[in-house]
Amino acid sequence: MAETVFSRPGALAPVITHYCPGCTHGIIHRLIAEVIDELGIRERTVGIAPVGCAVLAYNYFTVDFQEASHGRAPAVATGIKRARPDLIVFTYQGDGDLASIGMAEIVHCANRGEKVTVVFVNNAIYGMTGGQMAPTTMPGQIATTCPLGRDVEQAGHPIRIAELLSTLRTPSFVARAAVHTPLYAVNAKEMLRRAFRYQVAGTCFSMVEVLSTCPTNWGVPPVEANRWLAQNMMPFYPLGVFKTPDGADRAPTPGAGD
Amino acid sequence: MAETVFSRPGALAPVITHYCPGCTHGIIHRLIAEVIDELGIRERTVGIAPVGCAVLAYNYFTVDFQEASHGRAPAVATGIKRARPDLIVFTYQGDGDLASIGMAEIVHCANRGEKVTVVFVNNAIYGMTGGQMAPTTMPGQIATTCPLGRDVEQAGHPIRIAELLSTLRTPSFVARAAVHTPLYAVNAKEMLRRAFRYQVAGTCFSMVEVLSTCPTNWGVPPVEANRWLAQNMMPFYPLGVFKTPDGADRAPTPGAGD
Amino acid sequence: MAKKLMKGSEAIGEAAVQAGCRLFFGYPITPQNEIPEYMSLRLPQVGGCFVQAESEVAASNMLYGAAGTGERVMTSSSSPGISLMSEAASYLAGAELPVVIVNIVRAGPGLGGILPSQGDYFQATRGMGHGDFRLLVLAPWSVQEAADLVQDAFDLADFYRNPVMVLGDGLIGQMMEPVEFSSDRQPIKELQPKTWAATGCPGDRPTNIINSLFLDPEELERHNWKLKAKYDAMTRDEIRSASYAADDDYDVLIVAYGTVARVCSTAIDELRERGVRVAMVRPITLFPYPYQAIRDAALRASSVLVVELSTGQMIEDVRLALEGARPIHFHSRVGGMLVTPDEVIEKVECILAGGAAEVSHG
Amino acid sequence: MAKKLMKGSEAIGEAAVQAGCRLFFGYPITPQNEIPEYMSLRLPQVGGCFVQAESEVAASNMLYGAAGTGERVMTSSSSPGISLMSEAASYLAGAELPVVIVNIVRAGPGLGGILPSQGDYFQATRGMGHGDFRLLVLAPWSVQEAADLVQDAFDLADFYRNPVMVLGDGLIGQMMEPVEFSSDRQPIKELQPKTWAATGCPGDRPTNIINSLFLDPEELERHNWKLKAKYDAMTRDEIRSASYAADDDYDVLIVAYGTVARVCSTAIDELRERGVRVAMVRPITLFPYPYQAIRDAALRASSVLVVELSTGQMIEDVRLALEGARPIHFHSRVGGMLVTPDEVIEKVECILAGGAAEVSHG
Amino acid sequence: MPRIVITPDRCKGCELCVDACPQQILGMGRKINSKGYFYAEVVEQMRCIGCRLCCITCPDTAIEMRVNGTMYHYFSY
Amino acid sequence: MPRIVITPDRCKGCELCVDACPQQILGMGRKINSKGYFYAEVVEQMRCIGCRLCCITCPDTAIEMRVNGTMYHYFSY
Amino acid sequence: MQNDVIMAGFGGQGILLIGKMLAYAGMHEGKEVSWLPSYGPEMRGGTCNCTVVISDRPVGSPVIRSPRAVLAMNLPSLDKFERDVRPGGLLLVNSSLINRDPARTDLTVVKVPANEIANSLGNPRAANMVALGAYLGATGAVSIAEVEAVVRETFSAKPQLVDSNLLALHRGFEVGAAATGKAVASVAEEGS
Amino acid sequence: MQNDVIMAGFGGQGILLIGKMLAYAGMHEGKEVSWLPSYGPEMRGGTCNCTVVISDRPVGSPVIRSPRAVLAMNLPSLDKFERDVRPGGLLLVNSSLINRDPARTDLTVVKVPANEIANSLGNPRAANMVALGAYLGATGAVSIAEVEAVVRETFSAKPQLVDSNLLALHRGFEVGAAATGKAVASVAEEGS
Ligand SMILES: Cc1ncc(C[n+]2csc(CCOP(=O)(O)OP(=O)(O)O)c2C)c(N)n1
Ligand SMILES: Cc1ncc(C[n+]2csc(CCOP(=O)(O)OP(=O)(O)O)c2C)c(N)n1
Ligand code: SF4
Ligand code: SF4
Ligand code: SF4
Ligand code: SF4
Ligand code: SF4
Ligand code: SF4
Ligand SMILES: [Mg+2]
Ligand SMILES: [Mg+2]
Repeated sequence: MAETVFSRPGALAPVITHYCPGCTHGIIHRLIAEVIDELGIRERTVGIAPVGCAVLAYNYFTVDFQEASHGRAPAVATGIKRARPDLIVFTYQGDGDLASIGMAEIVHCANRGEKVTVVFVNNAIYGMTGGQMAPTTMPGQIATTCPLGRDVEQAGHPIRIAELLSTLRTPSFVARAAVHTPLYAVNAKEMLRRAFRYQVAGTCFSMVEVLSTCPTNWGVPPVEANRWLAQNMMPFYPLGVFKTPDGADRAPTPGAGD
Repeated sequence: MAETVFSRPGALAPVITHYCPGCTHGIIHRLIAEVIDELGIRERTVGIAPVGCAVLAYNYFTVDFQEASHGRAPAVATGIKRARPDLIVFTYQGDGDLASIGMAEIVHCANRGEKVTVVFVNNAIYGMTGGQMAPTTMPGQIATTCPLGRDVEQAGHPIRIAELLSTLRTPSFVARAAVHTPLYAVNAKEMLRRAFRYQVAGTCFSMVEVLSTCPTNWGVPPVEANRWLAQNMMPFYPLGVFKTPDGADRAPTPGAGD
Repeated sequence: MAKKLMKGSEAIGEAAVQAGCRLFFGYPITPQNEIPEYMSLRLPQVGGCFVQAESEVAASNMLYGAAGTGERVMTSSSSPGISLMSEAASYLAGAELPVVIVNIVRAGPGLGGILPSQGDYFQATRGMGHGDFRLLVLAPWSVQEAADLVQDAFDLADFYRNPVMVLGDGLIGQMMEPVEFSSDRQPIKELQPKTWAATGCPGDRPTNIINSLFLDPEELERHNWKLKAKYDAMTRDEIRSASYAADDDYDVLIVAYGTVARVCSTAIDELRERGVRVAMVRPITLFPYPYQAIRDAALRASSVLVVELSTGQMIEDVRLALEGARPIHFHSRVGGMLVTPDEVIEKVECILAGGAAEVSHG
Repeated sequence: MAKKLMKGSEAIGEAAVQAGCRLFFGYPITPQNEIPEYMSLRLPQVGGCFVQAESEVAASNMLYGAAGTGERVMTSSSSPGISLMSEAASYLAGAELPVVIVNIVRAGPGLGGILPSQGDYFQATRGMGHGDFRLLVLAPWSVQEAADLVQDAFDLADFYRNPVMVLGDGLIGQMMEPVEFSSDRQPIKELQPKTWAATGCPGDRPTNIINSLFLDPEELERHNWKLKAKYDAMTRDEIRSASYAADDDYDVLIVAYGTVARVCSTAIDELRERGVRVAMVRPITLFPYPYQAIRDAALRASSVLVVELSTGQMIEDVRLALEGARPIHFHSRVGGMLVTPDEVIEKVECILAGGAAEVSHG
Repeated sequence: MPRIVITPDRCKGCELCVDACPQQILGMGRKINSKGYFYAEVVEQMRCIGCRLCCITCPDTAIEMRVNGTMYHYFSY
Repeated sequence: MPRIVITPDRCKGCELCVDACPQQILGMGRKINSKGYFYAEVVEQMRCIGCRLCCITCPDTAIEMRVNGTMYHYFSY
Repeated sequence: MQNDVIMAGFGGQGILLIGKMLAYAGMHEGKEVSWLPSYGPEMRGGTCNCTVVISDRPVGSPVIRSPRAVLAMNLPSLDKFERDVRPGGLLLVNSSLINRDPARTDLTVVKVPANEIANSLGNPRAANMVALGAYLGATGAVSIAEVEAVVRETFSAKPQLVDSNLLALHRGFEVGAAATGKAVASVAEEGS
Repeated sequence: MQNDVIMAGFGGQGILLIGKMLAYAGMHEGKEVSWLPSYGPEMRGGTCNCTVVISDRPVGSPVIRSPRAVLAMNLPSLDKFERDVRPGGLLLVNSSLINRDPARTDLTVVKVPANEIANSLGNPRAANMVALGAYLGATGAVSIAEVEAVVRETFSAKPQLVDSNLLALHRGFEVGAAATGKAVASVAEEGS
């Protein structure tokens, strides 16, 4: 008998997402769902959807969900986890959501050491609202609110969230991964697995920043978008583990890729 | 004829402040005023008062002022500087103001590279509201909202703002100083001087974090408060220049003093 | 339990604990710091959890998350902090989450001052956030009533799945009065288990989703009317007001709420002693507003006096109640100044002497 | 200048530029993204500056800072983002700063949806933030009027030193209509130099301080009454409304604002063609509200119909205007659903056939 | 023997799987699915090495893999 | 010769100057100023070395220093 | 007199553009006009539509629930809007992509093989212009001369496209003009 | 019957404490009570005050603009509140720290050398208790026995302080009782 060795994980709902063709949001969803399945925590997991393209994430997982207001998912997660420490709580947030409007919430959630898991999808753009500049938009990259390309003199350089959170003294797990090729996705899953495991063990706050694409608003076909990510984002956003709760930190590398 | 070699600087108003006896807010005010005098920029400087014990700072300087809402001084500064790049704009903010509610605003102001100067007064407590825990409160330190002492398991570790801002890629000047002895105050003034000079030259964003005391809410006499600062805060908040716009950065030292 | 002398802020905190509140999220702001301070000490004693949020924005969203698990949760703040909760208030109402929000109002606008005010009446009863929604608003006039209403607030919030606001001022927060907590308090509404809470999805049940997004406008329209139906139900079932000295006849009816009504009661006592016929209706729920009670009471008087600590907010509701049926006079102090009994007495005497009404195009 | 076909959002942006606005602070939110996007391209062309703020909280405080220098400044957002500006709105009013805030309202509460709504009426006219203050609120019904009102908004803001809100909806923002900008527009008010601005303190003049804090309650009380006097002046001098088909006699008076009034005008045309006598008053300023104009117009009718995209907000102001003088009927769609001319026609016919009024205890 | 199954109606035609397959045995078909997308197809099932890279890369879980017998994987996943 | 001038009404009696003076020539007086504070006084003006540490440390600019003739400072300030 | 039309089709078919052109031409002719795109969640779905109103009087409602005309460039659009056309109104159907007949019998139906005509003119992207022409031919909402001017202006940066677009416009116009009045015009054969 | 009093002094003088004790005792006696501290900007100024109301009926306004009694523990308090006392009311003055005579002549003035008495009892911090005692002696607002119980409870953790505080309370009581009724009591001499 044929055995199915790869198929939709149980924590992923059998629906078709609204994501654009080739948008890597879908891959990240599946990786999370697989990890939830593997850890056997589906029935006690609560996810938090952001305001962003993933706003409908609550339709795509077979776990209970809360829909947060824009940027505040870490605060919502804090509320849930403090109320019910037995639940496994994760947020799923875009770069506008987490790195712009939600900066205070993510920094403080991490700093309090809330035992939640944050999946941070960095696609260098505001996807849902139609392609405005994000804090993570690359220098020179065109967006609808920087029609001549991001001018670092006016808008500053992109923000590296993983590095930023790694400076906090409170123990945590902070990593950056990517999903633009399957092998990178394998690594991303490993990072997500570690992130959730730390939560299951009650150890610490965990965040995985995942570099992602937005073919639609970048204005390129999906395959090209993956290449653009590798060529433009990865040098500035180095992958790896930035911080672990046991202190075996990889020192943040400001200036790396500058 | 006797020459006056030390007296109130012109940028400081000849009024008596409402600060408690021995509160080092007063020293920091004077240092700023002296720097303004020395640089000859009084008539084109606009200060921004925070919500915090320094809320009345607008009464204490002879420069135009704006009173910001709690935590938003960096946004107000951005507005002023973008409207009138010829003005010299500085904010004066406490640790509740800047590091708690205003976290998003300070990070983004620094990251955009707004050419303003931020004076960040870290006294490890909410002074004005009567001694609640601040993000910078030391582990074990008693405050009215952590009556048994700050529990790092619940509230996390103190946040080191200078280190955090130093990870940003956008060029800036970031330093930490203290004023608990006159010689440290001399150094603090040098940091402030550099910070304002960078702005006058139009180079970059600048921030000086100044360790300060709150004898009233720490519950100790002023002289003892100074010693407490040296013994408890300085090991965790190392002094120095963390970042300069020309890249001669001192690497942030996460873990220093842990 | 025996009577205890308690600060209003502490009584509010204790009442919440007694009502089963185990989570408090807040951010310091004068004049209500004693509430979070009390909770930071008290909640751990009962196995609960206090979190000092990084801001009111964060506090109100923590509230959202915690309420979504079905636990009883509360936050408190004062005017500027409440403004920062506006977006969350709208989300809470949209997602139908039961929470209790305490606003110890201070004088505004802006940074204003920290002394008592009733300047947030419009915000509390109408405009706290975007979209069509309402908070149920309770306004105590004493520390005991604050404690009672806070407990009721949790029941009402749960019953209607709607945020409930307790609106006080610095006097309520700061003063001490005797308080008694009954040891066998029963919920004032029949409450259902919170099967809607997002606490992990066992087996095959459809997932529970805490949400205010409805991309389909027809669905959102239905949702809006569903919310409206709840507000109508509140209007039918939850209106509360009290009257003072209204058993006897009166010529002037005073309408005032909160601590201002206390001041008016003193004025009424003195006026009655002098033989002046005056009474008061005191709204306890500000939304739903006791329009009918006020109208009925007003029709027994020849004129109405609204007293509030604002330049004129609740007076609009009194106008809506009366629709011109009686002339309406107005007295107020603002900016942290307080109305005194003497002022009220003088105003009533001036009315009886034929002083012109502020509003009288009826 | 010649007529140009412009999107409402772009016309709003261009109108601001023509009115001398050189600074725009904003944060993306549907359905008004075209305003910041337009400004990000346009302002640098005229030596101005566009800043994409990290949030609406930050945007509104940047607005505060920039307004404090005396420059003309604007922000725009949509409902949830506007809620996040509540605290700043109160500060802006308290510090008497002239700014223009555009709210392209979407359906709420919470995240709601992105389609048109008028659910933020209460917030705009009453409760946007804590404390006693008011925004001057302008509600255009066409792209041309949006452009005109935005320009007027800057003059009114400067004249009164008060925030002015332009309240539109997704239709105003998204549709294209012909727009004409006059090449020699004059300010509609006589404006004084902004000697209060904080732009550096030369010589010995007292420092200029942009501030809303008044620790002395007597001072804060004076400040509150000073603000109130401004709102009274607006009420005296700035009320605007338009009437439609009111030259002829009518039995039913419709009250509606914004794009909903457009829909009603179509219904009125059709009804008039059928000989049904119906007219409309359209408030253009929502605060100050045209109570008198509505009352006068209503007294010529036998009943009044309020049409709005909310479960019932502006209707309160109509009730305040009428104080029971005429029965008030209500028609609304919410959640992003739109009122159609047919619905209005049907409702009017039902009224004339003797349908019961929603509000009629006059 | 690994077998790749693509569900046409889940496919959005992004071509990421085509790009990912080391054996280059996936391709875009010429038929349109119910959502209006040209969808991916397995061109040469026989040459499939069961690496699962196509499955892993598909953002829409349109690809499943079935195997007869035991299968060892190159990477833990 | 440096001369230290303390304005009693500006002094809040915090004692920071007393603590700071390397010559230990400042002390708290026994008189109360108009704000109700015991204020600092120069006890032995003669031994003052003009280091300005007291001036620098005073949070309330209650201390001025006057000098006859030229004065070199130990530190730039 | 008021003309109003909902134009609907796939995202890439240039529907919003021809709607704007129509509105521009109306404005140049001195008429009152409004153009309203659909926005909102459906935007992403790949279909889009816009409503154009051209009137002698100020435009009332810019939202038209029962338009005098609908131009359906693809099947989903026909499915969605057929029922909304005002009784006696006009239904323009892009017969190149729509292979079913409209169900309603109370309308003037004009079938235009827009893609085929455009292809035959060597400019496959001009199907939208054919459709616009057909609408003009069937309604006379604005004069074709004004629209021509707008076309010239629109493509002023790419002059090589002007002629084929004008041609497409005219071919559409002919189809529309010829078909109007007939209950179900069978110009499909003629046109291709 | 209502008694109300504003008690005012420096921050460290224990004013708020004796106010609370008074309120507690009133409550235990079955009366309605309220205690209201001043808060706000003046808090920092170093002075503080509280208002206590004790009544047979529910307390109306907890803010008393014209109190029946004022207890001034230092000069700024006398300066601030002297004018507010209700005509015919009671003014208690801590003559240890206040060296001027009250200006008003329509009041019952009781001078209590509270600090001196407390010092003489070997507990300088009990000046507030002396003052409270004097207030009780002068008004009988609540019975001294109830207050004694409250004192015992308050200092239950520090039993060594109970006696000296009770003594202070009684010495104050005697001064207050002795002085009442006289226009200006000159008990200063007697007391010390
Ligand atoms: C308070 C508030 N501000 C703005 C918005 C509009 N908004 C919705 S999503 C979004 C940003 C989405 O970008 P990102 O977080 O990067 O997610 P992505 O769509 O790229 O996945 C914004 C600004 C909102 N809904 N609420
Ligand atoms: C929105 C808002 N939240 C809270 C407050 C209350 N508040 C005033 S100052 C302050 C904190 C002061 O602490 P810090 O910034 O450290 O300054 P410090 O007084 O210690 O100098 C707070 C929470 C406020 N005014 N506004
Ligand atoms: S807009 Fe961008 S981020 Fe959003 S679903 Fe489409 S491709 Fe993905
Ligand atoms: S409370 Fe603390 S920070 Fe504030 S003035 Fe007093 S000592 Fe300084
Ligand atoms: S499993 Fe590997 S070889 Fe087989 S089709 Fe997929 S990518 Fe190609
Ligand atoms: S990766 Fe998935 S969605 Fe994309 S073409 Fe292949 S099967 Fe289709
Ligand atoms: S100048 Fe130096 S030596 Fe002189 S008094 Fe001051 S600290 Fe002492
Ligand atoms: S440092 Fe200044 S305020 Fe403090 S005691 Fe000395 S002179 Fe007085
Ligand atoms: Mg993004
Ligand atoms: Mg502080």
